[in-house]
Amino acid sequence: MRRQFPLALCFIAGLFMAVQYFIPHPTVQDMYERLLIWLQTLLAFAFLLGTVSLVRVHYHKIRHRADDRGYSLVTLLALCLMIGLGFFHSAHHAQGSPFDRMFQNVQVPIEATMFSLLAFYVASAAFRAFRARTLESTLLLVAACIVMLGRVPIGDMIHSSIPVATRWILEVPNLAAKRGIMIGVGLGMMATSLKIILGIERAWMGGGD
Amino acid sequence: MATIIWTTIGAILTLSVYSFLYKDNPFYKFAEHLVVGISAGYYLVIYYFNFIQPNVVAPVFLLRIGNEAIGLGSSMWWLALIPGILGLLLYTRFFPKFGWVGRWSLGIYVGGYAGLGLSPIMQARVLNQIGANALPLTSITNVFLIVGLLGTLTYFFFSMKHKGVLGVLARVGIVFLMVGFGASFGYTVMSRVSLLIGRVSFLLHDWLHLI
Amino acid sequence: MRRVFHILLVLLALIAPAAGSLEALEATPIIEETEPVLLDVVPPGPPCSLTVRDYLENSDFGDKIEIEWGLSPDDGSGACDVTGYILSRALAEGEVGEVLDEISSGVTRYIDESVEPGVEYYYNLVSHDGTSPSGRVWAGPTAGRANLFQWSRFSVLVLMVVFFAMVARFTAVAGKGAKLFVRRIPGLNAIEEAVGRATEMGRPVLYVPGIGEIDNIMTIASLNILSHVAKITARYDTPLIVPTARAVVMSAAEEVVKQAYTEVGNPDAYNPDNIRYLSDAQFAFAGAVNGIMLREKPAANLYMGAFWAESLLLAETGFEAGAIQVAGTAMVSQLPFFVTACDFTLMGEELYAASAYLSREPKLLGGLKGSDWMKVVSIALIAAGIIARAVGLESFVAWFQTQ
Amino acid sequence: MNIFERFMNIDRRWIFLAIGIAVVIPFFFPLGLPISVTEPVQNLYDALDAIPPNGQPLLLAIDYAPATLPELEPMSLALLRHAFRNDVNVAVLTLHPAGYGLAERALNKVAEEMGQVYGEDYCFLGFRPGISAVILGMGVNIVNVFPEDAYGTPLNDIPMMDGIRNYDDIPLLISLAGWGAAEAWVLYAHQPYGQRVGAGVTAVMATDFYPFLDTGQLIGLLGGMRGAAEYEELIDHPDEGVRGMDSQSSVHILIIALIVLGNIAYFGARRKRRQMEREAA
Repeated sequence: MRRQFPLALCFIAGLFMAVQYFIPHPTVQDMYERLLIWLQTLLAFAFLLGTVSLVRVHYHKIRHRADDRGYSLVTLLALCLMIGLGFFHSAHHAQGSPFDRMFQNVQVPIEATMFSLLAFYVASAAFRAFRARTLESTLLLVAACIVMLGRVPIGDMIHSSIPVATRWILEVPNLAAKRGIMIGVGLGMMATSLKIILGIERAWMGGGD
Repeated sequence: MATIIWTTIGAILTLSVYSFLYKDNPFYKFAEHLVVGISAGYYLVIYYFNFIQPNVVAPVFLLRIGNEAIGLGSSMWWLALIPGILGLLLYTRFFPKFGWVGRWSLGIYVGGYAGLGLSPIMQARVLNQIGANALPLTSITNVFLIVGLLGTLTYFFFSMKHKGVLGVLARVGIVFLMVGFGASFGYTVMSRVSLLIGRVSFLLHDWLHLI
Repeated sequence: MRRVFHILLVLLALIAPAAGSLEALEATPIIEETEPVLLDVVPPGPPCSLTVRDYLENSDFGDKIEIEWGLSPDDGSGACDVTGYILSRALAEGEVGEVLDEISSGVTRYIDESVEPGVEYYYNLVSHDGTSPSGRVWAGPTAGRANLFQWSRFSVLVLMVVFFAMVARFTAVAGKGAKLFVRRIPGLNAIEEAVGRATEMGRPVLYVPGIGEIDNIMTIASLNILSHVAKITARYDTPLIVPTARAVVMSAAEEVVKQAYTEVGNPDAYNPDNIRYLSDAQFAFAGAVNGIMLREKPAANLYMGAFWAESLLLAETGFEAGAIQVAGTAMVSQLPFFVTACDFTLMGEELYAASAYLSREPKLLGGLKGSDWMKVVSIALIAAGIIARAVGLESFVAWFQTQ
Repeated sequence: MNIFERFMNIDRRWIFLAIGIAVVIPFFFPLGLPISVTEPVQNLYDALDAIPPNGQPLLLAIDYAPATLPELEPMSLALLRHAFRNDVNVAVLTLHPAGYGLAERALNKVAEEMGQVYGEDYCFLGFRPGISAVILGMGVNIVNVFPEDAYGTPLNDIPMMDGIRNYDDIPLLISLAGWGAAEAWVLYAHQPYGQRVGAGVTAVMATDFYPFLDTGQLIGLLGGMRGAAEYEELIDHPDEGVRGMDSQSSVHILIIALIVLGNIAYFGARRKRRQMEREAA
């Protein structure tokens, strides 16, 4: 029951989902429809599980008086605030409600800005770390510079051949290379899925008995 | 007025994150931890009202699936309960004694998703790509595409030593890969710069109304 | 006479829409009364045959019925005035039922995609010349039957079975202890050289296993490589620092390193303080690792596993600090940064290959070898496709490029 | 330490400052350089343009999260403007929970601007978790996945969704995403159901989608802010995307200059060092 049963369920669910693709019969397709809803539900519950874990981590930090417990408190209070606004405010998530305002004016700016930091880091790395030390990295950097120029309006102005070269890079060498990677990664994904279904790969079960 | 205040809050948080460029500081850390809590709360509420409520709670308590009402008399009403129960089983992991029960749900979940992906991946990522690359040898471009793909696949072939013809093909593969990565590099830089432009536009346009 | 008739027709065509718009303002029934005068009173010949059958060519859910008919003698020949056909469907014999569709002239086949599986339908068809319909031809009953196999996807099944058979076979063979050949990955030499140089310089080795979770296959591959690296550092007594971004990855890394030190016979050299959990937050983690690079000055930085945007920050600081850097990831979007800022990079599948090569684990080897030979099959299919296209066998490519 | 090494060791905060300046200046002194339209963008435009008005809806999946907002939101706005201008109905949904607020924000903005009526011209189905399960489920029947819209109205009571059962009734689907969602639509909507799929993705991902474009698995592609700018040009409604292009030009020039300078300094320093070593020997 502890190890074999979940493996069997995994095998049955996986096999059914794989095989139904080839069977248009309604009996199979009706079951398939139902199972799709189950999978969605499980994903939703698994997500909520993540929230519970988050609360546990920060609660422990506060209880054990970790150095940065003040920040953990910020996280937990923010979480409670959002849940409060979402569940107990009259118009819980319509546009313009406090719940939506918090999202649009707190979450959106912070997340959007975090990734824009990378523009600065790319620039500094461009100066200090991107080196054409080998034939490979030289090719890479030259192609990169052509594409960078070819995709901005000023590239068209400098020379009309730059956008043409950019297009060629994207549609020929880039296409061939990415197609190769796509096939390789696709095969890897399928092999992993197969091993999961067959119970060879069982990391998802975690440790213990 | 309310909008101005809210936009200012957004602007201050934006600047707090940028303060990280100077060095790590409490403002940045505050924003970082704040967003973890806010987003977790936001997602929780959205998950509940967009999915759990209409697709899980409503079918069980209001007894309908989609637009089809299913009364208690319907022979299938209990089926609507199963996904909810399986979902709740996942939470047994918080009780060490019954933690293993959660694996039943996990098994269906992991296996189901693994099975779903197989054929579409085979078709979309493998067969269609192979078919599209079986090109007539009538133009230089086609020859480039065929040789390029052949080289790339050879480079990622591990069952033989890269010697002789294989070695040459693998070298060709590397050249194609590097030009391809160059394109990714250029595009990634473009991406990051766009994000910065978006934030600057927010500060100058939406907040300060300078432009 | 004929010309006058044509002029009247054209006039009618011009007036009709105008009449429609007038009608919207105020009904003017005058035009309608004149209509019958213009009718072509001779109806066209009816379609000469009508057959219906369950749609079979592309295996279906049972919701399709295929209808075929012979052209009316006045369609394309004879009076040549057939403008189209009207197809209707009914549930009982002899009834006209609902109009399904109007089909233009010259067409002889229609697929009704709106039937309920298993329900019997009767079809009837008339041809018309724009004014009067022909006699009706009838057919039926027939029902849509669900198929048990979708033949259009046959090629997918075949190639999938071939692939899975190879994966399963290689896994089984490796499990029995047979030696499967995997070529040595050049990146592994680079890792050993880097560790060697750190030993010479008496400085530590930094190993970052990415910021992926423990269930990420890149993280798992990384832990296998970590075990190899730990064995070398244990032998030379070189400090090994492993910063992690996930608590679970940290405990896994502890296990791996401790075991490696024990296996080599130098368990005393294992320092648990060097396996560190820094932060779950991406940039905070990158910042903390950069701090280690600047303070503890490792001579070799190894980045193996799942990396996102932080790759750039790590590689830049490491380069700046003058360390030898070897990276390995299957995150394609991060590879360019590693390639340009590191001395050597394991690209994509090379990471998994290195992990399988070192660990010799059957399940890793099985997947790797299966994928390998499937690539050979792919190349063969491309070659076959090129040849098939050259000799005009387009259908061969279409066979496996299906929906 | 020779001159090259000293040059390379400047505090990187000076570089940060230079980037900041390069972004800000074009906002105040725009050049307004012309933006040429590339094929993948034109193809998406043509596909949307060919949808008959007031009939079967365009399905727009706003799957992005705040982190990629500046690249993808201009696409949403441009696509919605194009659809509404042509009287094409639009049904919006999202596979990312954060997409909920972002979809609403884009949709309400454009709908208000162009006087569209909820339920008749557009509707918002909301968010569903499960990616592949959601996409495949919609192939069978959209009502299975979305029994009601985001505001609790049963789908069958929404006039524009009348007679819309599954992908057979959707002439075009466009996914805007900064993560795997766009590929998931190709894999699970195009591959099994033949749905015509277009995508708008971040520039980071754009190059990886060229194999799908080549095979027609994707009928069109908008890559990053530049893709949005091209679309804005096509619909003759310049906005965020077009406005950002001058800054994009200046920063790209700066970064290329930094790469070239950095390499000159690096190789210069290396040659100098070797020279000195040789002299010492």
